[in-house]
Amino acid sequence: MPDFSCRLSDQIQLKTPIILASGVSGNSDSLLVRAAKSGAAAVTTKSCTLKYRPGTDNPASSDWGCGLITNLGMTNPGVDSMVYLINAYRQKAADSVVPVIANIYADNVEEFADLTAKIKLAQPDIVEFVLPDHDQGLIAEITAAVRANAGTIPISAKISATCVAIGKTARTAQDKGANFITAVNPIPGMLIDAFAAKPFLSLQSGWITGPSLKPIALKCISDIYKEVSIPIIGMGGVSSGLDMAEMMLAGASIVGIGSAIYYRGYEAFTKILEEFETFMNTEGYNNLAEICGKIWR
Amino acid sequence: MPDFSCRLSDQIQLKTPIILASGVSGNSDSLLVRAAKSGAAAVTTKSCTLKYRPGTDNPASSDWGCGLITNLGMTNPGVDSMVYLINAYRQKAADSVVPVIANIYADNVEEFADLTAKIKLAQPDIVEFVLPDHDQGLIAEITAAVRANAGTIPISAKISATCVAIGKTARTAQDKGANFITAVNPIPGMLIDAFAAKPFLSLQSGWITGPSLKPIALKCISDIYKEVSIPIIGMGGVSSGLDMAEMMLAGASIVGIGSAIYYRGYEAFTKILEEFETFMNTEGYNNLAEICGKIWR
Amino acid sequence: MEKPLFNEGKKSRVFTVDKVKIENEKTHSLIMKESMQSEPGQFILVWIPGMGEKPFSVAASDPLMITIADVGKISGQIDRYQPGDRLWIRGPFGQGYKPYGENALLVGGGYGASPLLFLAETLLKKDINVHVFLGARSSDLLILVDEFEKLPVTLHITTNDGTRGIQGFVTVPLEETIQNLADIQNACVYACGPKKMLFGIDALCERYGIPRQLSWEAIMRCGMGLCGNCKIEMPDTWKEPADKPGSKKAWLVCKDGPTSFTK
Amino acid sequence: MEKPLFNEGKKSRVFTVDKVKIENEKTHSLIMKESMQSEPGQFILVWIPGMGEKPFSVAASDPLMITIADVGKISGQIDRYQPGDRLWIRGPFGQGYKPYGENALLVGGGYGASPLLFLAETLLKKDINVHVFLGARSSDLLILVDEFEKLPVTLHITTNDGTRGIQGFVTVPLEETIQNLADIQNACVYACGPKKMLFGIDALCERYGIPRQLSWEAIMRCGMGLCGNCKIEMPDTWKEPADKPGSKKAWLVCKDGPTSFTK
Ligand SMILES: Cc1cc2nc3c(=O)[nH]c(=O)nc-3n(C[C@H](O)[C@H](O)[C@H](O)COP(=O)(O)OP(=O)(O)OC[C@H]3O[C@@H](n4cnc5c(N)ncnc54)[C@H](O)[C@@H]3O)c2cc1C
Ligand SMILES: Cc1cc2nc3c(=O)[nH]c(=O)nc-3n(C[C@H](O)[C@H](O)[C@H](O)COP(=O)(O)OP(=O)(O)OC[C@H]3O[C@@H](n4cnc5c(N)ncnc54)[C@H](O)[C@@H]3O)c2cc1C
Ligand SMILES: Cc1cc2nc3c(=O)[nH]c(=O)nc-3n(C[C@H](O)[C@H](O)[C@H](O)COP(=O)(O)O)c2cc1C
Ligand SMILES: Cc1cc2nc3c(=O)[nH]c(=O)nc-3n(C[C@H](O)[C@H](O)[C@H](O)COP(=O)(O)O)c2cc1C
Ligand code: FES
Ligand code: FES
Repeated sequence: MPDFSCRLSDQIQLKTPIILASGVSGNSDSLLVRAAKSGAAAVTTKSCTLKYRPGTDNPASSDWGCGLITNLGMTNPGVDSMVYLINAYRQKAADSVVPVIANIYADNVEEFADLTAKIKLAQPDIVEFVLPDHDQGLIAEITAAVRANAGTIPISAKISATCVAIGKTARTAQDKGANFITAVNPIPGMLIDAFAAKPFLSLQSGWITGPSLKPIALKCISDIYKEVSIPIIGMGGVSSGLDMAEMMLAGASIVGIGSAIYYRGYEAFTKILEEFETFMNTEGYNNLAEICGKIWR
Repeated sequence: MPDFSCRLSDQIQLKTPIILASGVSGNSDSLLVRAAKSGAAAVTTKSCTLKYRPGTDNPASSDWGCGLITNLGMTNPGVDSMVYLINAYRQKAADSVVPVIANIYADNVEEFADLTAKIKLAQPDIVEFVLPDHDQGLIAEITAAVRANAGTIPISAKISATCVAIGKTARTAQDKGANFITAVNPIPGMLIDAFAAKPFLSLQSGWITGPSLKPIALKCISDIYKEVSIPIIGMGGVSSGLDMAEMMLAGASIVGIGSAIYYRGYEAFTKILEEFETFMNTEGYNNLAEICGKIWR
Repeated sequence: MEKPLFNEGKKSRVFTVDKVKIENEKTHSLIMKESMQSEPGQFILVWIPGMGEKPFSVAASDPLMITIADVGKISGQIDRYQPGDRLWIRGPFGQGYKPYGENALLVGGGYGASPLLFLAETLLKKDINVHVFLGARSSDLLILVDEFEKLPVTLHITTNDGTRGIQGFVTVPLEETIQNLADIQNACVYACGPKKMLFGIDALCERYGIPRQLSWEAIMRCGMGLCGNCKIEMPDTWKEPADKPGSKKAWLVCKDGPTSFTK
Repeated sequence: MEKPLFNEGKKSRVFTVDKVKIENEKTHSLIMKESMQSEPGQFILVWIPGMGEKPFSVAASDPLMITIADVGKISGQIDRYQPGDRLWIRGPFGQGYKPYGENALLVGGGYGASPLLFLAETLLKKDINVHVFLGARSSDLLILVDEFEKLPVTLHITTNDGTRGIQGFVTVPLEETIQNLADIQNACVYACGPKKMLFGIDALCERYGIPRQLSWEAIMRCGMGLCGNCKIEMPDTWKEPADKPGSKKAWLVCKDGPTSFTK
């Protein structure tokens, strides 16, 4: 059996390379516990903002055939409650506890600084922050601010697939102190119902995740891998062990899943990992270092 | 039967609102004739550059399940041969001739100016030029240069789905004299074969077209429609009459198809139009103006 | 040679109302022109463009029927629908009831009875004995009584105010029937209604050790097992399946349910 | 409850060589461990990672077999493959031969014979009489002769240098056989080989008014009907179908073909 343990940093050791992406079940301590018990090697909370955000009316998501589209309107309880939620998760998970990645979202540098200081109270294992799409100056400032306020906690810059010059952005984040890159956040899209002559989602547009995002994510991860030396947390359309292998071959050190929970339930973690293990065995890989970024060697 | 004729401008009147997108069969006069005879209301040539480009090794494209991925390496005979090809198309098409849109591609303003002057010799009905992704200054300069050199020929700015602030870009193009917006050009992506541990395409990455592009394209066309007053030539994942309706509801005045020729053959033009006509009839639309942009009214 | 595109079956599609049937003052059923293959206990999402989307139980599948209590925005809008009107529906979603044993005890509270007619028909086809227990605050809030009367089932009706059937809670005739069962392990209670009622029925069933299938309600957002909004905590009596660790304290009505199984 | 993802069938997948069979000095067949459902005359795309991808005819489908003449980069690489080696294959693509009439005249030039064995077996199953005409420059370039000899077909062999069978072109015995046919409209010529040979055969068939199905070659890039690289102009004798206007002067081998039909 291949060696699946993954040392992301001195502080963080995961038992396997598959984790829960941000946003899916990430607003509930008991669902995070369920993800951990179902095989997630780490769990990520939903993006939290300074204040509570109520979210939108239905419909807020749909399976459109090639993937999913979602716009929940950034529902989240606000950073203070999120600190509470992370603590509750740790307590309820007890023996099953796995590292927690706290995801934060803001529009500007000050808010990011503030959020980091606040979320730090929960002592998450990683602080993940969502970068804007293309302003390199802002990207540098935000990363520096999160880095400064996170203290000894490692930070991961989450980058969207719509990001311009994604390799360069990741490089900027690395230069300003990011310990990891999380990629990708989904692409904007829209469903229209021709008979209703209306957009389907109540907020009109949403984000495209699942299978149709995979080739886009693989390209982004490749571009990032060529530019940075820090580990990449890869995600976007992974729903099988082969998808997972592809993402690691492109350069991801570990892989996150979100939409796969719709396609395969919480069992997705163990099923995907089993398939990945079969792949590693039949193809003769001994450990994760051998597969990570192999297509570029 | 609804009225399908479409006046794009004083000079250009199309018999129906479905045309051939750039790149598909666009390097061959006899294939353009075939498209015209198969029901394309206008045909677009493949992007041409100043000099001949030989293209890449195989594999250059694939059906990956949710759509297609292609990278033919911008194969084209160069602008001088393209002028010749357009003339040959007109001659061979004879009675079946439909307007021809000549697509040009360059890296910088000077080359775009040069290309426009050269392609003008073929007197195409529209000159379509491929804009860069996010430099608003460059976008303005390119559009102005193409406008200046195109003389009385209408010009259309083709915008990619990866374009940042796509509405603003379209607006800049309109302000600098674009008569139409063509949207969208596809999104970059990559297929990896896990067993081969290699990217599948010989150029590693390619462009994603077909069904999985549709929701992304609909969002882009919506964003553009809200910003401009000139007609939009919509494309990206249209392969049925309902897809066509959705794209027009979002704001497209006419619709282009590319990948649908793979999914449904050259018969795609008439089949999609028939389905669209059925939709228009059952939903009680009388003409194209009623459906264009309706979701925003 | 055309190629099949992809798996679009989960998208919302247009349904047209064929008939409207008044069940009581607040409740009516819409029978569509189209059908949708589904099992009793599964739900669908009904979208009213420009207004919103809500889950409803499948009350019949061929043609598709839904039974709706007018209590608010979406249900109030649907209440106005006439033959020829269109609704947008996606589904079916979730896990339905699984026919089990020789005797079936179906319990519905208020519009919670809506999936039970469909279930009764399915069970009868499998030669299972069916008892139906319908409860409501008052006679005018009972639904589907006429339909059940047409079927070869034993019907028990209760109202809190005694305006029809026995006065009291639906659990009274239910308990009696359970007590008279020859083989409790070969029977099953199928219930649908508000959370409080389900907890009550679950406790009763636990006392007698009778298998039960409960269909839960919750406020749904994504309907896809992703947002976590429909999460509930299952009763103590419920045994977490080995392949769903952590689900007892975080059970998703849209994905794990709406039907739970206890044996 | 897992959901089917999408239509991935057109992607390249791994095949493993089971047996290698030498056909002649320059040609050999690879028999895979896996099969691929396909019709004679369809083609597949074989990818050698890091090297390239080329089209080959399906020479048998269960298990999948390809017959390859070593003439260049990809074919030369495949030439070295041994049992256990892997290749990546997608397909099948294109339109195959359609069994027609009572008498079938199969004509193959060089490795062009590769799809004909599969075709002969398919026709024999439909009780069609099969004549096979194999031509090559010299005896050592002939392929599949042993296999055809095992089948109940009438075999005609020609070589330009007379080293085996009749000396001369394959068209000579073909023409003789056509002349002896009782009912020309109830027979069909199926040919596969270089463009020049196909033009020759088409002209011969036209003279006798016999239906024919020709399988064309071209340099392919996308294999999907999009790039236009495989476009050829069809012989004058070919009648453009009403539903494919413009296809006569711009016929796509990968999508309209590789097989053309003339009746
Ligand atoms: C799995 C599932 C199946 C369901 N099946 C059915 C069904 O078959 N038939 C049916 O009518 N409904 C059913 N519901 C409930 C339905 O989804 C809606 O919640 C209900 O129609 C109210 O929506 P609304 O927009 O009209 O009310 P809203 O405007 O959202 O609410 C208006 C008011 O009504 C109250 N209210 C909401 N729901 C109820 C309720 N169920 N009973 C009493 N008061 C309520 C709210 O608290 C609020 O005060 C089901 C729900 C779930 C989760
Ligand atoms: C529909 C279709 C079906 C085909 N089926 C088969 C098949 O069953 N078996 C098979 O062996 N090939 C078949 N081919 C041809 C095959 O696709 C390749 O073209 C051939 O194997 C040469 O590829 P290569 O990379 O080895 O040669 P390259 O390196 O591309 O070419 C090397 C040299 O060989 C020459 N050459 C290329 N092809 C041929 C040829 N066919 N005959 C003689 N010289 C040639 C080239 O002009 C060049 O000079 C088929 C082609 C098509 C379009
Ligand atoms: C329902 C849902 C909600 C999400 N919410 C967030 C979020 O709050 N913050 C964030 O950074 N990413 C969010 N994402 C994006 C995921 O973290 C992930 O980047 C994306 O879904 C791609 O992975 P997938 O294809 O496996 O779903 C969300 C995704 C989904 C499906
Ligand atoms: C094979 C192929 C080649 C293409 N080549 C070009 C090109 O040269 N220039 C260009 O502007 N767009 C090109 N495109 C993009 C199309 O014009 C169109 O924007 C895109 O395919 C989206 O439409 P579809 O989903 O209908 O294919 C190409 C698309 C395909 C599939
Ligand atoms: S409604 Fe979103 S998880 Fe159930
Ligand atoms: S190979 Fe591209 S059209 Fe045939």
